[in-house]
Amino acid sequence: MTATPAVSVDSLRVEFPTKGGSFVAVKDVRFEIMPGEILGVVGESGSGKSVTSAALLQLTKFSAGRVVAGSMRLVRGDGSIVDLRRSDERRMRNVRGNEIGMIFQEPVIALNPAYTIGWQLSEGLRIHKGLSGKEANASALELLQKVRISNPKRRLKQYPHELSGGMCQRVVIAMALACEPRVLIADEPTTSLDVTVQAEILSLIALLRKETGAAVLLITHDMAVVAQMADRVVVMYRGEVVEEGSVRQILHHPRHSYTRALLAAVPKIGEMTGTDGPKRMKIASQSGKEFSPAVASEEPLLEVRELTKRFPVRGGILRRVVANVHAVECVSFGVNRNETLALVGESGSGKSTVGRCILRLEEPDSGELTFEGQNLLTLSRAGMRNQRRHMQIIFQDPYGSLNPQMRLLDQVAEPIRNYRLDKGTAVEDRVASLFDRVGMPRSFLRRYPSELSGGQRQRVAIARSLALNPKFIVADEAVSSLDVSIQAQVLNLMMELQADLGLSYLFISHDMAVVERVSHRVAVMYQGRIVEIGPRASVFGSPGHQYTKTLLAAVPRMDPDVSFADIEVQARALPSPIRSVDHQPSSSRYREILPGHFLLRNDLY
Amino acid sequence: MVYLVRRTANSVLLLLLTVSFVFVAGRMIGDPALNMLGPGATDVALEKLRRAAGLNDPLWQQYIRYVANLLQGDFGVSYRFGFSVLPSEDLDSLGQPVIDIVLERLPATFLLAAVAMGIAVPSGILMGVVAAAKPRSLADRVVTVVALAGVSVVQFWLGLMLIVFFSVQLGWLPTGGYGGLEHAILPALTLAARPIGRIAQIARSAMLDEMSKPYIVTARAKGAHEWRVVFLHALKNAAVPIITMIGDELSALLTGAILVEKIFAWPGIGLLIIDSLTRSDLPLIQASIAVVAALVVLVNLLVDLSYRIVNPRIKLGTEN
Amino acid sequence: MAPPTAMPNQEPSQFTDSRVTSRDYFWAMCRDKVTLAAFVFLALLVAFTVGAEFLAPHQPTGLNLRDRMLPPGSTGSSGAYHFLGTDELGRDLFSRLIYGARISISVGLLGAFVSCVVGVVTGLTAGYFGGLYEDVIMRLVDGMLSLPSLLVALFVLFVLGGGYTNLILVFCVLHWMVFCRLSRGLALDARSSTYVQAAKAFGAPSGRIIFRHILPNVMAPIIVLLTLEIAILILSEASLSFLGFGVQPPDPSWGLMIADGREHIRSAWWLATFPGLAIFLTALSLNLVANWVRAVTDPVQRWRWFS
Amino acid sequence: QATAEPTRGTMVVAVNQEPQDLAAQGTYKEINAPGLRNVIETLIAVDPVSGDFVPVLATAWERVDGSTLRFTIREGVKFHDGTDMTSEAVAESINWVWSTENAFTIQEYAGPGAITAAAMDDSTVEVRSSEPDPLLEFRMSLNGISSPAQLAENPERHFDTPIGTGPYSFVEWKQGQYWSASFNPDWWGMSAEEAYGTSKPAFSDLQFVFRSEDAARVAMVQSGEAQIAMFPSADECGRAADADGYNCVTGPSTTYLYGRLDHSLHADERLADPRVREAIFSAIDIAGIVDLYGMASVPRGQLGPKGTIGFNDALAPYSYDPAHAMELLESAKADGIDVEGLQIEIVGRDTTPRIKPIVEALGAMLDMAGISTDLKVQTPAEFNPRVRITGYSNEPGRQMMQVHVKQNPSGDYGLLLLSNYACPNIDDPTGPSRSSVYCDEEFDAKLFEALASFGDERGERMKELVQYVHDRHLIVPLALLDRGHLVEAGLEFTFGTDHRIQAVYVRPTE
Ligand SMILES: Nc1ncnc2c1ncn2[C@@H]1O[C@H](COP(=O)(O)OP(=O)(O)OP(=O)(O)O)[C@@H](O)[C@H]1O
Ligand SMILES: Nc1ncnc2c1ncn2[C@@H]1O[C@H](COP(=O)(O)OP(=O)(O)OP(=O)(O)O)[C@@H](O)[C@H]1O
Ligand SMILES: [Mg+2]
Ligand SMILES: [Mg+2]
Repeated sequence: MTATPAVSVDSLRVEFPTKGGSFVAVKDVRFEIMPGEILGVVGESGSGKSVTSAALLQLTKFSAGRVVAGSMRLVRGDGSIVDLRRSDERRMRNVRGNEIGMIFQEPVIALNPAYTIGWQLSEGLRIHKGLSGKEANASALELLQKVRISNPKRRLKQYPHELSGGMCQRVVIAMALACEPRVLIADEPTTSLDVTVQAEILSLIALLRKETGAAVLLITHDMAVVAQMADRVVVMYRGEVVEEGSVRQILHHPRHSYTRALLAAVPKIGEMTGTDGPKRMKIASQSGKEFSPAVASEEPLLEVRELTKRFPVRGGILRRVVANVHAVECVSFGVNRNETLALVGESGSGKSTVGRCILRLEEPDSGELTFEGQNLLTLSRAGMRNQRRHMQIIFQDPYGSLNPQMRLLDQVAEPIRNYRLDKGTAVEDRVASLFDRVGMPRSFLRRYPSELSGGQRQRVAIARSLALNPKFIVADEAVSSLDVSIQAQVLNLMMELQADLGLSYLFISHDMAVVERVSHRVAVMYQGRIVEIGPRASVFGSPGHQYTKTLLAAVPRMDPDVSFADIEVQARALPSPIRSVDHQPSSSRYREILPGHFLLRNDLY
Repeated sequence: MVYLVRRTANSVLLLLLTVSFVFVAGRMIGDPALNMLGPGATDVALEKLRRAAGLNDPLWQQYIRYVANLLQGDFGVSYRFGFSVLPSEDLDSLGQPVIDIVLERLPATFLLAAVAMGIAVPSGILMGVVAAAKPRSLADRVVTVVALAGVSVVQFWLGLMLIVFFSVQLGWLPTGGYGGLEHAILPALTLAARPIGRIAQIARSAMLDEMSKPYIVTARAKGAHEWRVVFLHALKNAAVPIITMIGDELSALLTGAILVEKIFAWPGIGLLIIDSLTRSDLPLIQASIAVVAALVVLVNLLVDLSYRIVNPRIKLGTEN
Repeated sequence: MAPPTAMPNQEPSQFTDSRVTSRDYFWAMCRDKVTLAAFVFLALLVAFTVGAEFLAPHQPTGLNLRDRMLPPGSTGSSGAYHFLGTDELGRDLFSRLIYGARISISVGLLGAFVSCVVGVVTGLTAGYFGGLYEDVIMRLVDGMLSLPSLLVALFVLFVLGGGYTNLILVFCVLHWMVFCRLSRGLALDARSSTYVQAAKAFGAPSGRIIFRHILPNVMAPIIVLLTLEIAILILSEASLSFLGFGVQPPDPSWGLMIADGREHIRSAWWLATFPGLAIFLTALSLNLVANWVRAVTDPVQRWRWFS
Repeated sequence: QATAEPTRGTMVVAVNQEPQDLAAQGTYKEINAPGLRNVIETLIAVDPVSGDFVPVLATAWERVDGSTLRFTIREGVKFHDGTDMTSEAVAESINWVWSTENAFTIQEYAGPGAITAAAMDDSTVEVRSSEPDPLLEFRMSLNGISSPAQLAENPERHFDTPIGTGPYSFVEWKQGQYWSASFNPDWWGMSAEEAYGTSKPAFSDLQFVFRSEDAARVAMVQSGEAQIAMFPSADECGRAADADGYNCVTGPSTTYLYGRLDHSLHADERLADPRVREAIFSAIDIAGIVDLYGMASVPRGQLGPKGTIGFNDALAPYSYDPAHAMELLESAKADGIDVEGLQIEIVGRDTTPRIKPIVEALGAMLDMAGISTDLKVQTPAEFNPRVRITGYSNEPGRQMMQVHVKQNPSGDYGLLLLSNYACPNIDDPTGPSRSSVYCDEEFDAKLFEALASFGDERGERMKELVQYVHDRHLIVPLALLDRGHLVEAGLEFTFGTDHRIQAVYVRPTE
């Protein structure tokens, strides 16, 4: 390569002071980015990706981080070089936003809630280019048009909370582009967004790279995103670069064992084409004994009929209900014994609400819930409490779902004690065997949740749900917040338990690749309704509904030959599930397009 | 607008309850006439006052009459004058309307509150911001301890010490009384100690919260100067708790200046309340407590309204 | 495929030692000199308060008219040494301060503690159950909070008469709402938290959820508030006693001692100065401790304390 | 006489409380409205130095009989509102102040009969009491003469806008702050030979500033904000000797401090035992209490100053003898009286100056003699009802010692004996003896004889009664209070036992 890199980093080492001495977050990291190139940085959580990018702008010092070794250099268009490690604060301020732009992970909170979009967009211009208010405003408008946001003029006067996540991300991108930087750092720009929105944003970044010729550092933990976006890839593990190479080379011929394990643990959409049942994840783990995933039976366990749940929106003098959030609208489905039904759909489509209504953690407005022939909705409080022995729930958040102030032993034992299933030491024995079951060492019984990793916590949460020997478990995004490797382990555990204990799952997820891997049947939710439901192979193989198609198309693939830049997407406002009080929705009507594969006939788009 | 109406309606109800409480409780402390006139009072005098003030009627009648008058803005007249000489046996024509007495004291109270807040708000915010800019630095520690000291000091004690030092030893400032700005300085300083501490504390913690938020990193990544990050980006977001605290402290100033007003003989509402309590002048007690409560309600309302200005997410009238 | 050596089954051990033990708290406190001083002061205060009979060099009441208003460090006529001098009845000021601590601190402690219990129970249940019950409680709380509290206290004490018990009673009536509002907010947050949802799902009864699951998790802010309230009540007691509505002589409450000493502020400065300092230091220490507890229990800030 | 204009500006006086009102009747008692006599004058007054009556608005007066006084009114005197002070005006003003219908607090000093006045001619006014009244002159030195025109036109202004004849005319009353008056160039005293006071008014304006904090009043003089500060503490008064800018002047007052122990009526019966009472009284170190007040306060054996009709030279304060007290208690105990069970409630009113240390000291003294106590300082609202017959009859078995401060300016023991020791009538809770806790027929009989007598005979009878009550240990007189004022250096201030602040008695020293 003859061209000079826009940024070059060598032997970078960043440390944080902690109670046990310095914690080395990044060590010996080196990479270069050419102008116009996208360098993907992957690695699991905590591997030092964000710290590296923050160090480039000397932002680590604001959180007590110190760059203790290495060099970071920015090469300007005219060939002059800025030493990013040793420059003083004044020099750095000129670099930040001006020569290096940054796009952040969570767009909604990366924007200042107290100022208008226009103000924030033009701030960089006012600082660096000395533009007056008017000129800056005009440029801000231009920028918004550049990121293809709808209604850009109005947006200028709006506040961040009035915009959807996708729109906020576009604003953040516009902000980063404001001063036409030579280098763009995008730190997990789409992690918190729905896949459809993610596709829009990524295609936008790819497009803008082409237009501006900026060097892009794209940080992500999603291998598929890297595959479709990056030219070259850096793999980080525990603060170190373990592998670097072109995207094809990394995907097809990974050299480092970690990279290989990472690639193996990622469920790849489309992999399962042609199979029916779930399939265990391809990882080798100590606890993972061989098993074959369960085959669903035909015996119905749970029957949900026309479930509806609305949340009132109050306002006015008397806090009267002025509108309703139609969170769940006329949803019907069934789950058989030993079966996994996946519920997919984008954020806010009502997936969690369905799950919670089934356990009556939320009271449904109408509908019918039949569990083992028992009508749940007519049960008294006590009756329902009894039923919950057979139905359990695992939550997304492994940090929040355990009580931080209780020992693990007590937490897992609590359901047993609540239902007086056992007494005295028998309880402890039972908890210990549950720990064995989920692959947790017994020595952890007396620990507190804060001493556990995310994966371990999720195991404990699963152990707790198993304590009552349930027949049915709602897994609400149970693996979404875990790293892929851990995620694979937990998924395997769940499938193994299903095979061994004959459990049924309602598996709520937005990750289509995971869903493809674990489910027997799939239901797609959109705006509170199930728009499509059927056997997994059938839904993935021949999606019938427009929304399902969009969803599947938006899922990033492990294929460097498909580029996001090829997809032209226009930002669309999320359809709101808030309706006026007198809105009378029609009931859902379905059409069977394939055996057991139903499609919603109501028009929602 | 609708929100304002609702708030006002709530407030009026609250005020009415307060006043009723004071009315009923006030009548439980034995014979108001005797309390008023003292043990030397003759029977004739006592009976005259009772008759004129309607104290012989059943309590519920007195109460209804009181509330009915109140709704017309009539708080009654002070027992203070005219209780012993009632040619027409008509207290109303002789006594001074209590509301006039109370309103006459308002400017003094306002002046004091304004000077005290004028000292406390800028210095408190500045201290808090400086401390939050460099957590655990020397400046932060100093600010923290000074702020806590302001909160912990015994107000009336501080007032006495200030008088001894500034008025007596140095002779720089008057010892008390009402007059120009120089009269207000010592009492205002005494009163400002606590709000300075409180505002500095809340500003510090609110700023610390805000400074750890992602949008701060965004601002820095844009190349904004640190003062811009602190004063433009963070401070505006930290404003809601700070304004709440300012409102709380302002209410406390309007009501809690009793001790300071007493020590500095500052003729505000606090001093009036103490005087009317010692004189057992029930109508005056009722009116002053009502006016003070109304002021507090007003301050709360202003605070609510100002939220909207600093925080676009807060919309009046909608919950959450 | 061979098991990748680089990928362990469980995550790195950085999680295991991030838990803060009581030892860490102890050391963090020792490193912070100011807070340490506050703790030591409060500990001494408690020791003196509890053991006043043994630790006070003299009787707090009684009189010795020959030794009136001796300055600090004098020796009285009977050879008794008066560390902080004597008051106008010749009583040892230091001993009176120690006994006075009993009154001032017990008013603060009892008032704050009872308000705390009442407020936390109502607040947690209101926040957890919601509905009409919550509405009623919160209306009450909002209403009472917007009352000028010192003024109402003054008025109520004027009606009921001052004194130790009435003082505590009034404090409870006027201060439970702060605890209620705080714990209701905490309960609201906790109610929607996943661990509470989970507890509900595996059949824990409401009482258990509120007091076994929620309460321990919201203890830190409540303790902080409790500490602050104790300081506030000690200061309020002083103010009310100063105005003559507080405790009655000869109980030597600190506020009363300042009130009595202020006549002699120039001739016998120690009479008002030492009780003033005692209140100040106590309130300051409580505030410092509250501040510290808040800082070390705040997940965002705490790394600063343990680094 | 040349009219001398005042040479000084404003005299600021820091007074300890805001007046309840500024009505003419208030001139009787300095404590009600300090300084009011600068505006409203009386017919006659007590000379602060000699203690004799001196002419003010009356140029001469004579006793017609036991119940009548005849005054010759000074001519050419005008009220501040410009109206003439005629004899009708004087009579009307007297009738207004003393009217039982009006029931002013001055009734505390009412004699045995109702007082009325009538104009005899242009310059003569006759004041008559419905019963023979040896103290009628004294009473006439109490009531102020104010403009009847004001009473006719705006009676409500009578309370906050005094219109008198004095050397200063009222200007304004800023509630909560001060009241002020300015020099009245038309004052009759400017041209009268025998006008009271030590000089012509030296100040052009007067301002009475209300400062209830003792320390604040003192500070005002120290910092030069005020020329006079009322009632500093003894320490401050002592320190003034070493101070540059101001002095402390003190003098005896008619105010005495006493403790009254519940007796026979409704009281715990143990308190009727003479040994118990004597024990309690002997346990009190009166000299020690006096020391707490400081200045030149003196221990007392009786409730009035020397010179009072009935003053008994033979009476010494009760002697302090704790050993004797314990002996007495032992002997009472031997007779089966439950001495240990006694618990004397010592109660003071919080408006009384320095009441807290006094109550505490009394409590400690009784404690040392082995008598247990319960100390209280109460607000007037609590305290006042308890010291009236209706109040304490509600608390049977009471063991209260009320600690009080009272003035006895009348120069006669009659009123005092009547109100403190005569048997109260429970059915008449407003009678003159409404706050007495003692009932003794023998005493009452003697008292009413004494009250009806005049001259030396009256003195002798009273003396005997004073001795009588002293021997029965009913009330323990503690001190006759000496009070002081801080005065700016360069000013000389003369005042009598009533401690009135009159500008004409404040003179710049040359
Ligand atoms: N301010 C800080 N103080 C102490 N340690 C920190 C700080 N910031 C980051 N670290 C540590 O540095 C390591 C790298 O963190 P970094 O944020 O770069 O991870 P990441 O790869 O971006 O992870 P993720 O995918 O979760 O965003 C982590 O172990 C983290 O705990
Ligand atoms: N307690 C509640 N009160 C009011 N609205 C609610 C409540 N819970 C959920 N909603 C609304 O109901 C809708 C569906 O929410 P739900 O949590 O079921 O979505 P989801 O599909 O689980 O989304 P995600 O993928 O983000 O978890 C959303 O619009 C949400 O805002
Ligand atoms: Mg990161
Ligand atoms: Mg969800």
